[in-house]
Amino acid sequence: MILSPVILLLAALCGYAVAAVAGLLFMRRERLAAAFSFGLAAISGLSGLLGGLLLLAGTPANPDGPFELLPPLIPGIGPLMPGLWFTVRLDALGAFFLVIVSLLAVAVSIYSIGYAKSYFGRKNVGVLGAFYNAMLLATTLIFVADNIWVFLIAWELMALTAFCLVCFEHEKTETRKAGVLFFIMSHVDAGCLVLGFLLLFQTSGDYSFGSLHHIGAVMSPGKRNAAFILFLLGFGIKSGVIPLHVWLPAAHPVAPSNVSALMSGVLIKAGIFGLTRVCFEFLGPPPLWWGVTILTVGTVSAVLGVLYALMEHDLKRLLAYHSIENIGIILMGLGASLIFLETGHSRLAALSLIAGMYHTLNHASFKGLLFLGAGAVVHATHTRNMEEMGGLAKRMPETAFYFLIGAIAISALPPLNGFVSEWLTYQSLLQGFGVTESMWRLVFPLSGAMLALTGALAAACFVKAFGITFLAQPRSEHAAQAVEAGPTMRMGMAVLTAACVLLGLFPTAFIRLLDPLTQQLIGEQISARLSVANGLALASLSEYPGTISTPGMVLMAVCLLPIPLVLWLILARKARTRRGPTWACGQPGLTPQMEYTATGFSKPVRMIFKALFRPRRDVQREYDFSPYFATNIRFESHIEEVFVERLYRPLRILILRISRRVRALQAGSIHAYLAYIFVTLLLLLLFAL
Amino acid sequence: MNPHTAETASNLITLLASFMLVLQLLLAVQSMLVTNIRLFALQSLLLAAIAAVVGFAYGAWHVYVVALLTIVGKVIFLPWLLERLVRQIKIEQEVRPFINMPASMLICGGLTVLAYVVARPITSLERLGSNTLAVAIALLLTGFFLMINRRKAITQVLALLTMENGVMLAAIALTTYGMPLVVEIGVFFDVVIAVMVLGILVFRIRETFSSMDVSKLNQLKW
Amino acid sequence: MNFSLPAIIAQTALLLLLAPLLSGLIRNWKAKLQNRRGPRVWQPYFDLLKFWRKDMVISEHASWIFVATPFVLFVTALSAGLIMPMVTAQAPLGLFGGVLALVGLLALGRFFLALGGLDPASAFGGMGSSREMTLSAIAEPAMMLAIFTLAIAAGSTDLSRIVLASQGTGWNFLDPSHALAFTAMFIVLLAETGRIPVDNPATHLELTMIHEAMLLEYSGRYLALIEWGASIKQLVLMSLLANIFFPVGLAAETTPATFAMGLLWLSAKLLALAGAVVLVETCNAKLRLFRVPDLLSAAFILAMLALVSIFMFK
Amino acid sequence: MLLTFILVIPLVAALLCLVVPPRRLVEWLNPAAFAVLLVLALILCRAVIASPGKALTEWGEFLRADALSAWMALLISSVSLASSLYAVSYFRRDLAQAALNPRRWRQFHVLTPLFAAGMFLVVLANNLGVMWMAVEATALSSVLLVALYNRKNSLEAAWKYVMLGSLGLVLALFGTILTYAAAIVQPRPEMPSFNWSSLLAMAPQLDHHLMTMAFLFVLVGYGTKAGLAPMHTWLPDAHSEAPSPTSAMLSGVSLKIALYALLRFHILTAACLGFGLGCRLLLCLGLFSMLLAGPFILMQKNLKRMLAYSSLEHVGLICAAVGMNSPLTVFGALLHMGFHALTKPVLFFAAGNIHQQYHALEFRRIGAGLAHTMPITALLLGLAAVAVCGFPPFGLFISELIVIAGGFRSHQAWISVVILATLIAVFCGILSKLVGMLLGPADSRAAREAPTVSNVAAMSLPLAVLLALTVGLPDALFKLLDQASGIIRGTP
Repeated sequence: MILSPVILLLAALCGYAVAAVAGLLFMRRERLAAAFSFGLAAISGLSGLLGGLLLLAGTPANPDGPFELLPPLIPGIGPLMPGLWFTVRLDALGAFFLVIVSLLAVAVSIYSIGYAKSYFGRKNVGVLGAFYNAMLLATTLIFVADNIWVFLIAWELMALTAFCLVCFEHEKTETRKAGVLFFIMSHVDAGCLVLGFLLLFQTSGDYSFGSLHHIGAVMSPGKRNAAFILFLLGFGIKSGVIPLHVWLPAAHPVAPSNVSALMSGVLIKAGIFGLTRVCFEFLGPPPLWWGVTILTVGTVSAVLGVLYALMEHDLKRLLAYHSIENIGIILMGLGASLIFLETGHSRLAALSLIAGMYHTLNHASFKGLLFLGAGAVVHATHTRNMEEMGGLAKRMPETAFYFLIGAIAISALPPLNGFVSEWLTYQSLLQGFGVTESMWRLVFPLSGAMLALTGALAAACFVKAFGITFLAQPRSEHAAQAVEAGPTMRMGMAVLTAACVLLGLFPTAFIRLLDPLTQQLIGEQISARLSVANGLALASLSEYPGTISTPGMVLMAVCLLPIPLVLWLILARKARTRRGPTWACGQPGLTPQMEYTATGFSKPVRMIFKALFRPRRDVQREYDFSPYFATNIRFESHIEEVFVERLYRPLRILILRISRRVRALQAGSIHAYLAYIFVTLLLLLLFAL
Repeated sequence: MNPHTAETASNLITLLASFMLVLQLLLAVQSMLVTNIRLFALQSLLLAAIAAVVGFAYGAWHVYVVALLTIVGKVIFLPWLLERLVRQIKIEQEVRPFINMPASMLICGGLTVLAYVVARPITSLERLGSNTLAVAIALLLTGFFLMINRRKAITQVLALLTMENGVMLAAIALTTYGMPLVVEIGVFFDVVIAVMVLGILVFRIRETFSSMDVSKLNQLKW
Repeated sequence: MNFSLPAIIAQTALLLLLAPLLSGLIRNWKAKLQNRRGPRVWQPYFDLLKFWRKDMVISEHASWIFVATPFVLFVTALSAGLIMPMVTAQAPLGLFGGVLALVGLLALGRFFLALGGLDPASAFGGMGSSREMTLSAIAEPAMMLAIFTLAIAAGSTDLSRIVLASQGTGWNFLDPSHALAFTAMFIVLLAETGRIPVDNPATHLELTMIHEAMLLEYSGRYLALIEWGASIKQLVLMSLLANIFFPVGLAAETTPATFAMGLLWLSAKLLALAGAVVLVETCNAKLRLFRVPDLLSAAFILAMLALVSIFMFK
Repeated sequence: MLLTFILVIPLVAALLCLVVPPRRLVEWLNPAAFAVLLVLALILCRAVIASPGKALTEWGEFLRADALSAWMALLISSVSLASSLYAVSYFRRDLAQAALNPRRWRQFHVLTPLFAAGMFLVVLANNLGVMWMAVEATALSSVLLVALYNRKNSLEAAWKYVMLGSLGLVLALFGTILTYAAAIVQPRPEMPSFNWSSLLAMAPQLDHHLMTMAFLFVLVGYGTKAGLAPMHTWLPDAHSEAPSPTSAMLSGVSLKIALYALLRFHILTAACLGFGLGCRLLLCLGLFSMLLAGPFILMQKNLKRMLAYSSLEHVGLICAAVGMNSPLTVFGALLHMGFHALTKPVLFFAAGNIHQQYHALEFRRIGAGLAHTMPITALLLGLAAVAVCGFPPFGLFISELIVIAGGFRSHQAWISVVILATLIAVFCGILSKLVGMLLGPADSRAAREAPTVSNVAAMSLPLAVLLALTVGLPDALFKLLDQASGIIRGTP
């Protein structure tokens, strides 16, 4: 069968490579470069998507094992010098994440064809296309890597290309600062991964992932826990877990919007992919405290992520913080799954793994959609500050609709996909209570409660985001003259909206695709148990399963809708409707300044969680003769970013102070230099002899 | 080589080596540049004498060649070169060193004791002259300390040359016939060229920096 | 899971008709307690009829969301009612969702109502939706923990399963976890339906109203739909509370006989619950906005205790 | 006759440069000579691979080339070729800007081949005394090159370089003599030859005590020339004040030549006393150099000094890797020598271009927006910086990872952790400085650069070769490095 998944995967990889080269070749002619590089990226994304789906739907990738991409760099001779092979293998976990990255690649590439027009004449679009495709290539390679080398090389390439993309508009100092912070933290997490993988390599003696399978079982507990902590740190930084998240809200807003959509949809998922592959495949049977750590870290990230998101009035920073929240939710699923593995409930482990993985797919689609929507809005209003937007729903109706769908999905409201994956997470947390006798089982309901708090706060945050950005009156000149996004941009958003709706309405179909994944990682296939009433409803695993059926809800809504319409015909036929001014306590003319602002909207939450935010506001009043008649008032309020102020800034100051002190060694006098050598010689003579 | 001549030769060598050490200590104390150069010339003469004695004791002709080269190079040519340089630059007085005289004398003494301690397990290997290796190491270490202590470029070069004398002494003392001739000659010419290069540099520094105080050369930091 | 059409129609009709009666009853009793004559019990029906027939004024700044909100609110409230066992243990559309789906549907309605409040660009709407969303967010963890207590006791989130499970254990109200969970849920009920300690339903004073502020711009048939939806939501929540914690009189199958019997029991329980609400409303004054989170965190602690008591006192 | 040709050609080139008057011809003499030398070095490598375990010798064991010296010869010729190619355009612009008078220009063109000849002699000499003389020759020729510009700073740098260098060499000479003395101790009919190969053959019979003391002196002596930690203080001054082609050769390969000499003695002492002492000392000095380079790069204000400290860090890495003494780490160290020799010159060439364009090397005075004013140099500097920080598309990532993996494999995990930490610290320093310089808005007053063919070729060829080697390491090179690491670990 020529359309075997591996052929499609290779087609996708070559497609990205050719697109990258094309982007560079046609650098001079912008229009051609944009069309060719992003168009080809969309096509290769499609082939990757097809390949992944084919494998998940059942056709085996290639039974004969890893596929050699390039000739081996260093031929292995003997046990002392293991070879460096560039091999690639498509397994179920890799295929699922390949589906995620390809789905986003298709949608974002279509969007980028239109979005790149904003850079014509200003920036070099060919370079944007080239790095865009290079990042896709690197990310896809990560998911299908078969040995430590290809994984680490792809990981570092992804960080490098993402840095170049984040620094695309490097004229602004804010962009450069964010780019440097991003690159340093990515390199630190790559360092942690190197140490983690080499700890495994120390026991296995060979680089290939095949030899690392369940290597944790034979390793000493101390080394195994050290490897776990290193992997948690490394993948935690990349996925933006709370204490290590500082680069995410800095890098996303400054990157071009199609890049931030791709980064939040795919780059962060590489962290999740890595954590899953390592915890489930390499480190062997996990002790209880691993699962509990991941669960608690996930819960903390979710709650703090959404709380910080509520305080933001920069649209893309708000979405970036929401990525942290959703990563927290995914980690809750993974953590619960690890705990169930330890207590031996493999079917429940499969359920929570499916919850985590399904939320990864959902988050990729609705977060990508929201970033694309935000990109269209920022492109139209030339600002990221929500306080200067408003009234865009009437000027950009389609973008507003797509953004609304994304907002509903991310706030986990029925009938869309966010609700389904959060429902699955709730079910797995619920069943977790009866699993162990130890006090740890209290962690499950508590994280369930925190998940509820996160969901509700997310709803509040997206009422603010959607309401302030799209509804009411435009608050600035740019917002008033905003114009609808281009056709390709809208098409890109439409693809992701369709994905959100389909993932929401037909969960059982997609969960069946996750069977090979759970079979590979846990050895259980439970999608048959989960789908009830021939695939219309989704059930949980207990003997009296709680069920939800999103298509049922839509059907119910459609059947109930005629009631108000009929009443309208009967009772209100003669009533007329009139467009009048909004009620302003009888005063004529409501100006945009009187509208509710984003800062105002989040004021109650800021007051309630004062301890966390430590809000500071200063008001300067200028007046001529009496302070009671101010000529103008300047109001400024900001919250303290605890982690940056308390953890990262003091660390940086400490390092610089130490290096300034060490610098005094080279103070210019030749006598001091001679003295250093003299002392070394004496020490050696005295001690080494 | 009958035992009698061996006896006198080794005594003679030990005597000359100890004189070299004394000259070194004098150099450490002396602050006049020209006298320093002459002290160095004298020390090189003693080294040539030791080489001659070794040559005579073993009847090896190539050691004579080494002695001759030392005399021509280090006793005549280099001191002349350095004095010409000193006259051109017209500086006589050595600026006050970092560590005052008594303290540096004490340190040189300590270094000599250290050299003796270091060289003790190896003295059994020497053929002629007891613990000339210790003297060689002492010359090396005190020359090193002298280099650190002095501010004038010329004195630093002289300190370097005394260290090189120490090395040559070790070569003659330890190896029965000294090193193969090719190596001896090569080393000798390298030292001469090195001094000439140092001279060129000192001259250029004198032109641009107007003073030869090396401690002023500290613009390149960090 | 049999979908008996008559049961669905009956429950829909019940929801539509009973809801205004309940809010009218509560308003009447509150007036009586404050020894005022107060509006008659049928007043909400006449209000709704009046609103249906009146002309409508829509703000010029409003977009299509302002128009869609009433329909979404009404439909979500109704569908939340349908997936809940009201009269008998068999919820008509139980398959479509459990307790989490019910909470989700109500949240969807609130989401659109908040957007509807923001749309006409008036400060009151914005203030109302901001406060509504914040308070409901704070109330959410307490409600979820209470639901978790029940679901763990029953082993599933399916409402009819929860009702049947708690029926079996005899007079279970004395079981501490149920009692604590009920108090927590009662406080959350007050917050969700905008009753006195959290929000004053009767007032139109701009600075104090939360729920009413969002409806300020609505008029005519849209206001009717929203008022009706709000009262249906109140009925749904109160009957949820009643049926789960006092599952008396809920027969296993729905036959006309059991339907009638169940109706009687339901109305009795609702009256008792409405009495409790009226009592709370008259005895308390409205809390300051930033004191409400303390009340709701008290509810959270209660729910937490309920949860812990499941295995502590077993 | 191959080895003699390798030595003679640079001397002939030096002579021709001295004598031939037309400047156009002299410019291209050096590149031509070094191109021929590169070909000869390749032939030498092929010959060494052909006969594994047996070294090529000429003039009766006077000149000897085994796998290790063949690899070093290859490095010397490639770096010298690149820097002489770059020197063509560099000095044309210098002459145009009257920064250099024709006499000094000719002095450069004479001294560079002498410098290279010295390095070749170090690598090919079998006699330890001759090796010392060759290192002395390279030191003297490079001093005059460093002092080429006769500015205050370059003279100061040259003075420090020559004083510390000569001091180091005196100590190294003393160490060499002690090694020779250790060979003479046994009563032996004829005089033992001073050749490294014969000394290695009779290594176990050498006097242990003398050998330890010899190794200490050699370690401090050649360590100073190789710029290992406490003795490195001359390195940033010399490499930043020298003209860019010279600092490329200094940083690229002359540090490694001194390290090569140190390795020869390390092999001898290991054969005599076992690997304990030598490895521990090399490891300590290597790690200390890496740890010391970090803070200096983090606080650095001058571009070329930052590159010099980065060389210090890479030499430290190579030295520590050899000190760890496991098959993977030694192989990684040799591979790292090659890749670093290809990358560092490009960085210095870019620094040279920037220096000639902005007449300043401090980041503050260069300002930002280099990508707009000097697009080609900025691109190549960016690529080379990415390579030197150890990022995948280029080979340094692979050699560094092999070293760290070797550390884990030989149960010296904590050393690998320290190495990785310093690599990351240095990366952070270099990244923040270069981003500040390369990116950012273009300042209008700086003129755009006018790149010449030789300039761009000199900068892009090494990177292209590096990329080619990373993607497909030729099997012959793998065998050569395997043999060389066998020699270092004493298991040919």
